[in-house]
Amino acid sequence: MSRLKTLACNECGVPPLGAGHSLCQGCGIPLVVRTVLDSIAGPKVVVSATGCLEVATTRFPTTAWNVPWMHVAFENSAAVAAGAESAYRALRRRRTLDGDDITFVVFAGDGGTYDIGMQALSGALERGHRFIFCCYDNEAYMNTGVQRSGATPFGASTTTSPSGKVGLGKMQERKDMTAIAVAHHVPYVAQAVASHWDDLSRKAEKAAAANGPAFLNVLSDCPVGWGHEPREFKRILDAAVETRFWPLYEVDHGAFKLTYEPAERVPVERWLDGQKRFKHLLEPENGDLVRHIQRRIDEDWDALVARCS
Amino acid sequence: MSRLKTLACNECGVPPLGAGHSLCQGCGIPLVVRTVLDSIAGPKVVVSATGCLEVATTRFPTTAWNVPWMHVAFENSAAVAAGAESAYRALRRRRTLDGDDITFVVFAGDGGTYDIGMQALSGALERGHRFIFCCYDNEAYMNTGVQRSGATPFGASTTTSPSGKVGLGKMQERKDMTAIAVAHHVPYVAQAVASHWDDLSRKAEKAAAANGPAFLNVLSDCPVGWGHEPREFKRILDAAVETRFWPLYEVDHGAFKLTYEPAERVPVERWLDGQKRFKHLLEPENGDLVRHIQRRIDEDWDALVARCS
Amino acid sequence: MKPQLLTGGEAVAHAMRQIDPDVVPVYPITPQTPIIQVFASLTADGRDHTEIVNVESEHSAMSAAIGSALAGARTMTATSSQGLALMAEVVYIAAAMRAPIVVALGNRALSGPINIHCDHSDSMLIRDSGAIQLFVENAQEAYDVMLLAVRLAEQVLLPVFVCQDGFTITHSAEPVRLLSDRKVKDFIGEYAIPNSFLDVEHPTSQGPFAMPDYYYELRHQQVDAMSAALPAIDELGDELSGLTARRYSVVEEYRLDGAERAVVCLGSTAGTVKDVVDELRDEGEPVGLLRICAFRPFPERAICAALADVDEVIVLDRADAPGARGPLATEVAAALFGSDIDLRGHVYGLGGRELHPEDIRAVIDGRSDRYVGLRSAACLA
Amino acid sequence: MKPQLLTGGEAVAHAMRQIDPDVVPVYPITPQTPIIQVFASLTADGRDHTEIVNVESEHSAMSAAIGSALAGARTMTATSSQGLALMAEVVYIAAAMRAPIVVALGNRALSGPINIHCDHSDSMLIRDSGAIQLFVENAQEAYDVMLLAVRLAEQVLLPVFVCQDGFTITHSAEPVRLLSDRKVKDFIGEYAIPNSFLDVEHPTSQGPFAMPDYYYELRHQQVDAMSAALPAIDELGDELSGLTARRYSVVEEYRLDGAERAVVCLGSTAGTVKDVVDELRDEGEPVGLLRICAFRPFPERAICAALADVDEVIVLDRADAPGARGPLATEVAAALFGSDIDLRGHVYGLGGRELHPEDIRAVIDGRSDRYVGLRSAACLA
Amino acid sequence: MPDLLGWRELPLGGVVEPHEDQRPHTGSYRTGLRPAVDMSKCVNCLLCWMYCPDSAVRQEAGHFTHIDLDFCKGCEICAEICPVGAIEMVKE
Amino acid sequence: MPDLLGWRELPLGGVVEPHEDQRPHTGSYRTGLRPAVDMSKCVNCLLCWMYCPDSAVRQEAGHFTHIDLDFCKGCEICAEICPVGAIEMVKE
Amino acid sequence: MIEVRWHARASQGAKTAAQLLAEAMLRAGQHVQAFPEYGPERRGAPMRAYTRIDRRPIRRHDSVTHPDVVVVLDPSLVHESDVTEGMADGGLVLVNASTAPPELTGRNVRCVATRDNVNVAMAGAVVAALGEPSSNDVAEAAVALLGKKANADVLRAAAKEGFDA
Amino acid sequence: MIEVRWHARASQGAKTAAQLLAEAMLRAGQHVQAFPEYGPERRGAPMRAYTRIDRRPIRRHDSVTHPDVVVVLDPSLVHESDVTEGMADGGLVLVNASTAPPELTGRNVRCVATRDNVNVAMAGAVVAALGEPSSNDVAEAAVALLGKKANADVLRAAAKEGFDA
Ligand SMILES: Cc1ncc(C[n+]2csc(CCOP(=O)(O)OP(=O)(O)O)c2C)c(N)n1
Ligand SMILES: Cc1ncc(C[n+]2csc(CCOP(=O)(O)OP(=O)(O)O)c2C)c(N)n1
Ligand code: SF4
Ligand code: SF4
Ligand code: SF4
Ligand code: SF4
Ligand code: SF4
Ligand code: SF4
Ligand SMILES: [Mg+2]
Ligand SMILES: [Mg+2]
Repeated sequence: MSRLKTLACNECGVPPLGAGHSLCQGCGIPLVVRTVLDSIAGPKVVVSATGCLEVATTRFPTTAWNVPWMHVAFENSAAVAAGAESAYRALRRRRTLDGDDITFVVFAGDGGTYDIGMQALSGALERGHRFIFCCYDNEAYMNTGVQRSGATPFGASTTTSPSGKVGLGKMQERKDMTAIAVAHHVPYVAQAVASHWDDLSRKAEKAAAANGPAFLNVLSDCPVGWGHEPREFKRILDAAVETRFWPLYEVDHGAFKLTYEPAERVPVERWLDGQKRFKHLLEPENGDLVRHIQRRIDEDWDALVARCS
Repeated sequence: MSRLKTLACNECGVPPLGAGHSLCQGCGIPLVVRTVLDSIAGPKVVVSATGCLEVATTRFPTTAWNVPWMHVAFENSAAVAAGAESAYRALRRRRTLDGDDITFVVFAGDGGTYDIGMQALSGALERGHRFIFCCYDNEAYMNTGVQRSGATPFGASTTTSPSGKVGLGKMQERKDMTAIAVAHHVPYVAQAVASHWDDLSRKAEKAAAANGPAFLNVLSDCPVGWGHEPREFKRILDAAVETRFWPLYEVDHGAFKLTYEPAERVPVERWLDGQKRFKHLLEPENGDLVRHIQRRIDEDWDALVARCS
Repeated sequence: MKPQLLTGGEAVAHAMRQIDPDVVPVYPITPQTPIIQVFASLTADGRDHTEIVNVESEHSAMSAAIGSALAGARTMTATSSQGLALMAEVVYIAAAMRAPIVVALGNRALSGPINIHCDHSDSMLIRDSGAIQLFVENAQEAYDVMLLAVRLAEQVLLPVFVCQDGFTITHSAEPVRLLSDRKVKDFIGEYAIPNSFLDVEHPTSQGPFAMPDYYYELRHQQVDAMSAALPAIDELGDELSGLTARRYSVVEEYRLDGAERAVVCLGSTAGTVKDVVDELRDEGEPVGLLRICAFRPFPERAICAALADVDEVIVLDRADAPGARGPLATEVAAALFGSDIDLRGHVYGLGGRELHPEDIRAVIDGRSDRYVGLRSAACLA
Repeated sequence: MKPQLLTGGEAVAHAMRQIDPDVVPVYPITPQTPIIQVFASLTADGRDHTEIVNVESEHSAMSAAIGSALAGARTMTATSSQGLALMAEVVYIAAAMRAPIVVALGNRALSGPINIHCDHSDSMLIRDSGAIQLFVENAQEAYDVMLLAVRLAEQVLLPVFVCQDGFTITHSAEPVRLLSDRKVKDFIGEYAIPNSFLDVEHPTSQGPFAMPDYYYELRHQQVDAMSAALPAIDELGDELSGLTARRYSVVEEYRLDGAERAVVCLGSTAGTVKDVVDELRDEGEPVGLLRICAFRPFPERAICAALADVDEVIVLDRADAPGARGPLATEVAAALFGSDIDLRGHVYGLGGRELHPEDIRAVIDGRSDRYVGLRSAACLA
Repeated sequence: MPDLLGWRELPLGGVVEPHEDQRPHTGSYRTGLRPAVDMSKCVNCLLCWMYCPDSAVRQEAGHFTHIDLDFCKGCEICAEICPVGAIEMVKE
Repeated sequence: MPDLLGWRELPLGGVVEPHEDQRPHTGSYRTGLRPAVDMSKCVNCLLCWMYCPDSAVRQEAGHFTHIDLDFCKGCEICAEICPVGAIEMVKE
Repeated sequence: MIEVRWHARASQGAKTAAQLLAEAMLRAGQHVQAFPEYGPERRGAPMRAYTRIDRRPIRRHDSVTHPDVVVVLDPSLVHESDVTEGMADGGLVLVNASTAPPELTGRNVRCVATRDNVNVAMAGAVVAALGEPSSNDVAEAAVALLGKKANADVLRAAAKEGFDA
Repeated sequence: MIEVRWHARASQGAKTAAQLLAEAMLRAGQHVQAFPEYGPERRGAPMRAYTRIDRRPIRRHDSVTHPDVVVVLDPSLVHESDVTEGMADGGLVLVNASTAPPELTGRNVRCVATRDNVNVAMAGAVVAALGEPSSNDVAEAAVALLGKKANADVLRAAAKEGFDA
């Protein structure tokens, strides 16, 4: 448990994201934010994309942030951070700014990462800015009322991919953003989950140490959008990992590594079960869809394991 | 040579991109366009991004295109094609449109693909539209006067990454767009080169047959921007392949395959030589840079060969 | 049909279901979301066969809409605020390429700061784009004008934005009478455009490059189309009136007969102003209202005619332009230039700031600041 | 210094080299390219240490500029046309976040159709954004006003666009006198903003969410800043005059003394108009010119004062708004509302259409169409 | 209720500084249950501190101190996560 | 020089139909050299047809016919590519 | 015109309650308007909604500042803010509680203790307080509006419970 | 004011020639303006550039329609279009050719056959034709403008060649 003490110590009594925000009861996002930020020693500044995190933490004239924080728009958080980081480098070179090294961290939802924020992110990765882009991936546009995103998994019902008399939820596969980030050949990329905070913390540390862009893709639950009680969050997120729907791995300078290996192959129903968005999938007539999902998981897992060896 | 006759036959005397455009003497783009389109039997429609191809082929009130062609803007060619393809599916389903199956092809430069067009492309790939996105990659923004793009290779001098008393050309690595497309897990992705028309033609055929999005990344020379005589084009493009700077490969439903294997390891100088944009690299004092480039090529090649086996 | 309790957003979603467009490329944003969600759920329940394209940004939504509309498919989309700002570049091009796309706009203030409530800054951003903009007063009109917009867009070949105030209309439930599906189908007719991109037998190049020798002339086609749109709105309005018994025109004159003072405004505020006008008339004050329904094309002549006899015009702008006057007041002033009418412009309601009847009274009475409801000093919440 | 032969683009690049900004995030587009290319080559030759960020789109260029400017770095960028349209959403936010970014704009017509030549439609697109826009007449002024813009931006804390006509100024070589590097450094001074994002000791949250209770007031800060900008332009102009012996103000009055007719316009056209005014004056015609230098903030008072004694005002708009009047004519009309001046608005020069002295004569004489130089029927090339 | 400020009094550009005391008391979001800690059971693992979405669990120098009910929204996560069952949700 | 059309005469939205005869004759881009084909050597491989950036090499039913000098820009690519040396660049 | 203001916590169904009342009144031939107040607040945060009812078409589009009736779905809200703000002295306050909270002393308070389907029950209570339409009307409005998501009989029971309370 | 129009093929250096002439004139104390015409055309396509020269500051910003001097860098252009368009009858045409093309019969044509650094040489020829400034001035202007890219002596020689031709 000494890692937790270190985190507590990094926080020095002032949580980077403090109390008094209006995120929902039991929202998964703050855990991601605090784990990442608390794992980084030294000063850090945060850029947020529009989304639940931003809207709910900075209602003027209040703020829940105790570290420097900036929001400009939905699609440009990577560009804003790139600008700030460039300013930092320029001012450092010109010796007009001193103090400890600053870490730049972006938090964006899956919408602000996989979809509308993708291009700014890709450009920033190519240019090699030294910053951490952390996606809190709750698999839909939650802030605007649970619409489908590129991260929404196959079959999930959202308000724009609703299940209904003929609709069966989203009929496309999830965009594999972690793989896309890896294909950018940046120093550090990792996939993590809010419920394995220690794994996430280690990854955040490595990301902060990387000499260039780092990308963290963190699955984070949304009790409202997924349709479960807040207290279920750990059971459900852990199921994502155990069923291999969401493998925990990292790619450090191109080297793949599983950072957690589920003991046994758990059927995907364990993950689908207990989330309203998947309810229709578990109806007997939709067995084919579940089998399809399971097959994709198995294939992807095998491909990942192959790259990890 | 029978493939060439087939292509000639597909063209039926009317080249899809006809004579009378104002692309430069010896520009590599038309070869890419015609090889791809001539390899597709049946009707096809083309969407172009802003760039040399668009600007130089459709000066109002003339057009060099003999197939339906549309241009809307620089960054959205994939979205425009997605819209047209959706219209096609909708009208087919509603049975208000008949005739042979239409193939949708986008041509965009590297700027309109790797950089400003990346997000629209990524979204279209995720949604699974049935179309071919073909990037003619001439490694810079040529239309606006040879500025650096995400595709500009390390060390190349451009007007926004000029070599000079202190400048050494672009100091970032090239974005690996082919790998990024592969990470989207679409049915077909291939990397090709304008000078290997037969290889490109085979790939275009497969792309057209794919049941979903296909991405072709085709290296295409620009005598103006690269700084060489037009007649040198084949020597230079072939050198990109032989030096393994630009491996020819495809990824068919996830299966990697080298479609051409250079006989021996040719040093990268063979590729750099004869192009003004690389001239400064070949100065003795910049040997380190060339060695760096060679090392990256070797590493990437090994990684690619590993995935192909 | 009996009135149903529907929000403006829902009413528009029902209109879309009845119009049954071929393609709807769309990206979510508050307060447009109820439109697309209700429409998606109607689709998921199988009532409709529209191809919904859940694009990855509004820039792509409008781009895909152009590709689709010019490929021969009836195409609609919906957006608000930042979404419109992000697609603005392509809205101009849609107009230039003469793509008859109908857009449901839930008006919302532009960032920054980010805010989700109503003002008209988003509409104002595209006022030079060549797109038509029709503002509605309530949920019923949002429904009606969606139907009219389809005809109008396809007749004059320009994109048409149906602008409804975010939240105030999109999220307010009011009694709305829908037409029967059959009547809607008959009214809107079949989709047809002059050149389909998918016509492989007659290939066309669309969206060419224009040098100074032709740009001006090509761009002028839109000026011409806008001129044609003015009478078209009134004609189509009359035709629709035949089905609904409600009136549609480029402007609405409310109690302007004998009015000495007239308020001019857009959108839902007109409803509140009408209440105030009635009150003041009851009190003997000769006050009237001119609601501008078509903001683009701007109905200059109708405005001048309607206001010819008033002494004072009070323009309410739900948008401002830092460093200049409110956009609506500017245009009304230019329209009335040379008359001897007095004109006052007021800005109000930015970012969802409420405008109550008493505020309107103060404005009319001349007791209000140029910026209505703006706090310059602290006050108790 | 002796005059050098420089294009407007080169002149601005030299100004940038002398200003030596900390960060320049930028994306290429014709006709802005000479600015960034010359600047990049100066950097590559080691004359400058600016961090050039070659972003992947203009949306990111402006976004990165905000991040940089608010992080305490002097930040500039440059764009044109589609580039400005794509970053428009973020320009509003830059103004709201009070980021003092200086932007060199090479004015170019907006698509569609796509065209690379000059008109002012791009500037007009952001006229409500809260950004300052200063139009220049020639390469020399482009250089001078870049220096002024830095001071202005950092004084009133708004983005400042220095607008030069694409090609006509960006690519025309003219004699330009540069100031010495030292004088420039002294004139512009050090960069300072009230709250740096990188001040980890005093953390701030920048860009919060505003509900209807605060949006209006926050947005109003920009109105206030714009008011402050008007006198600031004149003051800084005077200070710069001290170094250059050239004049800068929010408007330029040219031979308005005793003028019965006055042309009003923006940008490089003013030079051609001056020649015509001189000719007409020589012929005994009392004609003058009012060049609007600051389009935002719009110098209403200066305009009214300058035109108080003329009988007729002729506004030349190098942009149009299909379905409405030209934007500049609209604003001038609103400014002069209530006067008994006659006012005519003409549109000209869209997409690079030339405007020759004889065209201007025809306009002044009343022999020209509302759309100057527009071909309504075929004619020989 | 705090005063609403006029535009002249607002920070430039809407920049906000953190003031813990001005933050909304989100404890009111709780819908009937609140966490109660049995300090005698607590082993100071800090898991509740880490997991609390509302930063309502307070620690000092690595030691659990208390739950700030002004901000706790009653999500039950701490109770669920506590390895020794030291936290129980009780009726308000 | 063709007439310049007025706005009323222009196709709606600037849509253009392909008219080979209205295309600019880019043969004038040549700077002194033009390709000359020795038909006796030509083996009809069509490589020149494929590679010509200006679609200036004409074929019929898979047989090389001629080079259209109205459009050939003289880039020398065909001469370079011809496997049997049938194409030579000659002074104009 | 009668103006009703609803106080609740986000996701307690105040928006639906406001619409339900409007729906019932619409069925009874009245003109209506119903709308919530929106913010960035999430599940559990205090929020408001409004219903307007009139014999004539409702044209105004501003929020309700002087309600005739205030309905409080969650009594704890009474401690946090003045739910009677802007209400005339004689205005009616309906609270979902068994006893009137002390903050409301001096007000015309009616307590309606309900547990399930609070919003439906409270809408029923408002209808009862306004004296029209019938308990049946509000029950059927509830089924029309919510029938897809909840059991019709349960809804009818809730409406009746509130009406009769 | 003297207005010069340059006809050339894209990448033949007409833009530079126009600037070079302006630079030489600027050095001689004149006011100048030099600008090319831009299009989507590429290497090899016909294009134009302009130089204006005046004793007074040049303020107009329109293109040159009535040139006093026309310079043709590539004689083949004469077949494609009327290079004398808009020029008054007495205007001077300088052609880079050894004999005047038949299209220009009846015009005041001066032939200046140059091969290398055509643009520099033709600028020299224009200066000579205008009678000012000196051959030296244009040579130094060429070095100032192009010295980075080309050998100074070669440039001087080209300027002189044109001037003397
Ligand atoms: C250009 C633009 N389009 C749309 C929106 C509306 N919008 C704001 S947040 C959001 C969804 C955010 O989703 P995500 O990034 O996954 O974050 P989450 O809400 O899940 O936290 C949307 C669609 C916007 N603000 N700007
Ligand atoms: C939004 C926007 N930004 C910039 C431009 C200017 N622009 C047009 S084409 C182009 C470069 C195109 O580069 P690429 O895609 O590589 O094609 P190429 O020119 O090489 O054919 C640029 C920067 C534009 N048209 N639109
Ligand atoms: S909607 Fe979901 S992601 Fe957003 S604050 Fe609520 S729980 Fe968190
Ligand atoms: S600049 Fe390069 S890519 Fe563009 S037309 Fe010329 S040769 Fe082709
Ligand atoms: S119940 Fe939830 S909000 Fe309250 S202390 Fe526990 S974890 Fe935090
Ligand atoms: S989780 Fe339980 S044991 Fe651990 S610190 Fe919290 S109360 Fe103590
Ligand atoms: S020289 Fe070039 S343009 Fe001419 S025919 Fe040969 S390949 Fe084609
Ligand atoms: S490349 Fe040579 S051999 Fe082949 S078709 Fe052409 S001319 Fe004949
Ligand atoms: Mg999300
Ligand atoms: Mg390119």
